[in-house]
Amino acid sequence: MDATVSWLINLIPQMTEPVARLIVDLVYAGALAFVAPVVVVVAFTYMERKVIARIQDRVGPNRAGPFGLLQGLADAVKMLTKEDITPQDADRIVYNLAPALAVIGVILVYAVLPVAPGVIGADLNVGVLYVVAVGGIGTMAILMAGWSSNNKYALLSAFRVVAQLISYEIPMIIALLIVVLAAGSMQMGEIIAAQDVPFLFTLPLAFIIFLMATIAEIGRSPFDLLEAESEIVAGFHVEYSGMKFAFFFIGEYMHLFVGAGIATTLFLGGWRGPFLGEVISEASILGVLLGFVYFLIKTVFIVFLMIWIRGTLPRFRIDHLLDFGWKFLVPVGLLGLIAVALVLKLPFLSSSGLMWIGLLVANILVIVVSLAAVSMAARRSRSVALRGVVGADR
Amino acid sequence: MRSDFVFVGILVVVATLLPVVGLGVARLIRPKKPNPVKLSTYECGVESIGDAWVQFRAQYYIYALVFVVFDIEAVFLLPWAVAYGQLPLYALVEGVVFILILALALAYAWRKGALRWS
Amino acid sequence: MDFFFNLAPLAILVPLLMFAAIILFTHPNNRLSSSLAIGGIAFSTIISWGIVLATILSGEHIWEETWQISIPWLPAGTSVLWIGLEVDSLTAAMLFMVPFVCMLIFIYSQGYMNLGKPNQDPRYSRFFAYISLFAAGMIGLVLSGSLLLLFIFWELMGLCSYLLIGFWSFRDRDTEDHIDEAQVKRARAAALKAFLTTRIGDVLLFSGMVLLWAYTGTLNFSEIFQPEVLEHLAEITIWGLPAATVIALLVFGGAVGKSAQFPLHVWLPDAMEGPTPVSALIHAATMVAAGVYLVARTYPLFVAGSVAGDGSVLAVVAVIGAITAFFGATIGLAQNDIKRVLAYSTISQLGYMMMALGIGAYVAAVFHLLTHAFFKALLFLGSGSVIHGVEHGHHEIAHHSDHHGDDDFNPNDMKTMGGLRHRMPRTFWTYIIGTLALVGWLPFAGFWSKDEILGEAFHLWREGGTFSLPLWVWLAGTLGALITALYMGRQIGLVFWGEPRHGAAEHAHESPHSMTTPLIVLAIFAVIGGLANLPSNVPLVGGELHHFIGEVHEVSEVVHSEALALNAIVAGLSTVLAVGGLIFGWAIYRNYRVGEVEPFQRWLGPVFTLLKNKYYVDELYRAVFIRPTVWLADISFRFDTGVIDYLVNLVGRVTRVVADFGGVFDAKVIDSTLVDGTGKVTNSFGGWLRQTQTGRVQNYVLVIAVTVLLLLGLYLYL
Amino acid sequence: MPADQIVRYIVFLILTVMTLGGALGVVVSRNLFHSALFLVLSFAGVVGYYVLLDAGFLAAVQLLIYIGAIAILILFAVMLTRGLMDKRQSQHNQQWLIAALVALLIFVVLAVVLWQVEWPVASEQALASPNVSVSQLGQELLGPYVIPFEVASVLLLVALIGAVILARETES
Amino acid sequence: MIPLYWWLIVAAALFCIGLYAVLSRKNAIAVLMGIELMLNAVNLNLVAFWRYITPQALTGQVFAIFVITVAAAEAAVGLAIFISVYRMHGSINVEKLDTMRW
Repeated sequence: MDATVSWLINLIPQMTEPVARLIVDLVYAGALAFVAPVVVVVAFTYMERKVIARIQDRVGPNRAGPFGLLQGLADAVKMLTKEDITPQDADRIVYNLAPALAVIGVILVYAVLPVAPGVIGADLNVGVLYVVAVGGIGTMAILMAGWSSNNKYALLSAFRVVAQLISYEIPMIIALLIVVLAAGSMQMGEIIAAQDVPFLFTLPLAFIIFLMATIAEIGRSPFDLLEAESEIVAGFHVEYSGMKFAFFFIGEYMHLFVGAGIATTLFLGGWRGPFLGEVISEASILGVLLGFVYFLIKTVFIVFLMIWIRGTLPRFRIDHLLDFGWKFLVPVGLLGLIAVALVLKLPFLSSSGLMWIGLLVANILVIVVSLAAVSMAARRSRSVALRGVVGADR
Repeated sequence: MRSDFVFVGILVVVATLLPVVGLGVARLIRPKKPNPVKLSTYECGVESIGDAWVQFRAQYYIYALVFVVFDIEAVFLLPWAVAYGQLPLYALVEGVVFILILALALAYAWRKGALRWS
Repeated sequence: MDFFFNLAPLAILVPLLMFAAIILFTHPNNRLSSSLAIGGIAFSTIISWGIVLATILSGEHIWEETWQISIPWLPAGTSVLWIGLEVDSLTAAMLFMVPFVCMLIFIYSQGYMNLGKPNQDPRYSRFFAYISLFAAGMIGLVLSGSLLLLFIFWELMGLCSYLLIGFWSFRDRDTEDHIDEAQVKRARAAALKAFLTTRIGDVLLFSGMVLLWAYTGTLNFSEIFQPEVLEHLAEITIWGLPAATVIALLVFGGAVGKSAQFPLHVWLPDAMEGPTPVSALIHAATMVAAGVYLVARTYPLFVAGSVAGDGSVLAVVAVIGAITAFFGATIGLAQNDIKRVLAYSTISQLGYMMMALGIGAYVAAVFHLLTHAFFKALLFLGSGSVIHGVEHGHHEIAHHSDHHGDDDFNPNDMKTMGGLRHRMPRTFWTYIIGTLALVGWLPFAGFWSKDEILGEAFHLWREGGTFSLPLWVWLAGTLGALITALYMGRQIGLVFWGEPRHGAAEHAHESPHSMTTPLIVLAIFAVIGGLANLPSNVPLVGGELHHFIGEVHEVSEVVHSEALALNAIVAGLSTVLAVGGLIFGWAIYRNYRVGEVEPFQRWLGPVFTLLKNKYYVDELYRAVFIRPTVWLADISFRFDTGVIDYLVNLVGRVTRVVADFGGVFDAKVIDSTLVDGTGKVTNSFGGWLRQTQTGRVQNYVLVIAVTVLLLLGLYLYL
Repeated sequence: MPADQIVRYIVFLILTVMTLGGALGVVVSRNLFHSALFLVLSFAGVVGYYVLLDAGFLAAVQLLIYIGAIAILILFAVMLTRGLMDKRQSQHNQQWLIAALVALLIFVVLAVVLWQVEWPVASEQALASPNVSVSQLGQELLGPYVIPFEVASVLLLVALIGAVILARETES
Repeated sequence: MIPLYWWLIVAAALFCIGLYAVLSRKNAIAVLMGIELMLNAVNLNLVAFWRYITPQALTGQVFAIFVITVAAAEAAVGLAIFISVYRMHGSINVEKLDTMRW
């Protein structure tokens, strides 16, 4: 960003620094708000359909364009030209506001996503907290959508979704706490800088919790109760159609990408990778591009992981889902938090290498202990809920 | 001094344009042929009875309640986590006590069946 | 040695934790709950005794430099409210007694609440949780190093006393048929009364704290008691009085409420509605002791206030104490409820302590506080044992004759007992020891402590002049001692001698060991307790307590921290009175038969009625405080409606107020017509008053907002 | 006035319209759900204020707690108790007029006072570099405020227990 | 910089609007919203004072965090009470909740 600003000033000497910065900001914001949604949605719907199709032994989209590549574009055109219906009993203002809020809330998260060295909208010193806090806007949008449709199913679904979102926000926060504890900062840049060894390898527990919580937050299978057609028709947006429906759809895919991006940043070292910073300077254009490529590779990998999970696991029942969040992820997360805090203060782990190993051992210990505890409980109790958690139905 | 939040402000403004533009474009090209059936509430084709006034269960509220408590926990624990490296050993004890008290809250809610979806 | 001092916070925290543990987790398991409570308090006792030992061993050192810790509780800008703990020898003296007596009471409660029996109390675990909290409150109060923390624990005890006095006011669906409706009502009323009455004192105490904070900027004892701070306080004046005087008076107000001194003593006898172990807790080890302890703790403030205000504050303390001592004892003479007699006895004994404090003999006061705690706990637990036994007897006959017709049977009524000395021998013997200690027979504990107070008064009178204050104090004390002996004689005569006056007494059994063992332990202390502070002319052991706590506070000419020699005149006189009174009371009451007119009633006539009705203080309060309040509210509400009608009523009411005043001392008039009249009048005006109480929060908040507005305006434009 | 200052003033005015407008909406709206949404708007305005005051952490906390949690809680409660109030009926009680008067008067008095007082504002230099470090905040919380910090957790525990007991449907 | 008293007056206005809601609304939940507005006004004051008077010390921010905590606890318990009252009385009209009347 800074480099672009100075380049701009060099280009047009009359330009003052604030103005140049404003222009750069505007361009980047425009890219996030207008270009990113189109690219993300088109690319990931295609990817998702193809991957799922492979898993289910099908071909997937293959009509529009070569290999069905233009399928996403065709969908977009369809959405744009669909009639937009507002039910007569709906609360019009709130009804129209909801999809807008849903998509704005997601776009705002992108502001703190470091996609390449030096390329980040705002490296806030409360970055991690910001990610969680802005997520609340989406929750609000869902409640508004559900309520304003004046439809029993929509409202019921909104309630369920919100219950799910808030239930998984807690494990997510705990996972983030573990990361912040290890990195000593909430700033995205500093968290990346702290990952000489990616946190995936030192804090696997946090990564697993974060990944599951993120999937649940996005509302994807196996946590896709909001779309459980057989139970609540189609979720809180049952009454929405056309472009307004599209916004919820866009929001979901934007969320998918940013969730994966945040996971990349927090656990996979973000844009860091081989050669970068050693052979190629992070400030050079090549360095930025390389960083962006590393970031994309890692993020797409995580998205792939999520699609994979969707393709293989069946959907949770709502009580299992909530139990899994509250009675498994939260206690385990808290345990992990305490364990990490303990390891960080152990005097004999003063060198960083030993510290990484200590953290890894502590994490694995917590995972093993909690899995053992759950399977023991499942064996002992006849509770269906707990069996669901460990898959001990066999 | 330029705040880091300036970009967030700009993004809010720009992002608001997206739905405005999107809906505006759609409004130009989409058809508009309303009829009463289309405008009625969709409930699997069954005529909907009454308002959407279903009596909801307090269970939802209790989940929200536990959530609020843990959210605030995060507000206290985040500064703790950030400052942890600079703090002496007792921060560990204080933090663990804090977490344990909240774990107690969770345990209570759990035992009282507040987290049971029945 | 610092080892035990550093453990001091645990002495508070462990019972507190037990409370939390019982309430949150273990309450379904009764045995575990009570074991936890007892374990907690036992742990506290061990630590406390460790602290006592450490204090004794550190000798002179502790007087110069007390052990303390303090932490900033609420930093608000530049001013910080500190809380902390402090241990000096006064604290240590209290710590010897408080947790130990509490522990014995806990053990006793296990039997009293019928653990594991079919008639076990339905809220057994909760009871133990509450008393744990109560004990934590008292231990915390004793250990507090600042007035702020002391106040926090003070209020905690206020809450606990409310919960415990009203312990039997609950309704339980499962046990509905066991619950006596009238009992529920009485318990509720008593709990409320205790809470509200002590609240008056608490408000005074709190005002005192606020003033103290305003003038000194600190509430830590060690800082307040610096000579320069006290001088500073003595120099400032509030409404013409030295600040030290005003603050000391306000603090004393708190002590009056908590220690049930006249005129705020009314709650204490009613507090007997709680289970008996609670009465023992409140009357012996904790609640009422807190008031006396508060005065002893903040004694330098009283001294400073007295020096600055010509001895006024301590004189007030002495006068209130003397009045209470005499007044409480006389009422005790005419009560029939076994526990009420003891309650009035407690009021009277607390009066002794206050009066000792008032004449400067604060070591004697603390000494009496300690010995009294042991023998009064013994007496209360003994009475509980008696009631328990009689109740069992009652159940037995109800079971045999298979009828429930005798529902108005009152197990507390002494007149239905009799002859219990053979049926409950352990209770009997320990009770007798307690009685002798209370009455002040040589060599029981009460003799030494009471005698020291009287000796001090006598000594001061000899120095101070013929009609000086100490004379009256001594007279009140000596007369009180006689009356104490009389009512205790009456009590043991009625309870343990004679023939059983009711089937229940006939079928009474000795209580289980968990109840009688604490009695025996307490009895030992009631016998030997005096050893702690024998007169100074006893070789080797004389005046120990004086050495120990005498120099906690800076010596001034008002305070007598030197031990006195035994004064033969005083000791002789009070011994004669005690022996004579007790034997006399016992002799005339032991063969009392049901239905007979009591001997005292025969001799005292209307005075007896007056005593029986507790000097009509409750009725007086109703007439003087409650009715005018109603009346004032009434004026403001009904100002524009029915003025004439109202005026007519007004005349009538004024007449009645006047008549009440006259009638208060004329038993017959009050008794027959006016008490009922008062009730009716109160009722009807209450009906009017309730119209201002809309019950709507928003109306109240509006009033608050308007008041804020007015105050703001007043503040800005005046 | 430099450009960024002008922007500050404009943003302040916009936020004021949001905050106070939202607050008025809460009071005036007949529909309780709309009231709650207006409340969210007002909270959002306060978030902006915090950003403008350089309290980034608090802004995020406000967003997280008030909009993300308390508002949700209120909306849930609104829906759980819905259908009680006849929307045609007045949503205000009989004392609304006097209440409005009192509120207005208090505001006027406060505003006059606040306007007249000479505030002991810090030096230019200090104003230019406020302390915004989260780490400092953490050290503060675990230093002088460590007892309130722990008490907060107890408060939350107690609140949770109380609220769960109250809100739980008693099993029949 | 925007003058300090602007902030304070805005906070006062927010407080008074909240106060009006508390005083005049019939629905208990609306009353609670009023209280939340008032608490927000208080927080705004705290933060404004921090920023303008003691920008180096963090006291104002710390207090704001505690106020938020208390506000959340209050909202949670308050709403739970309303739900419980609603279940028992079928109404959360503040005017009808006067069983505490003498």
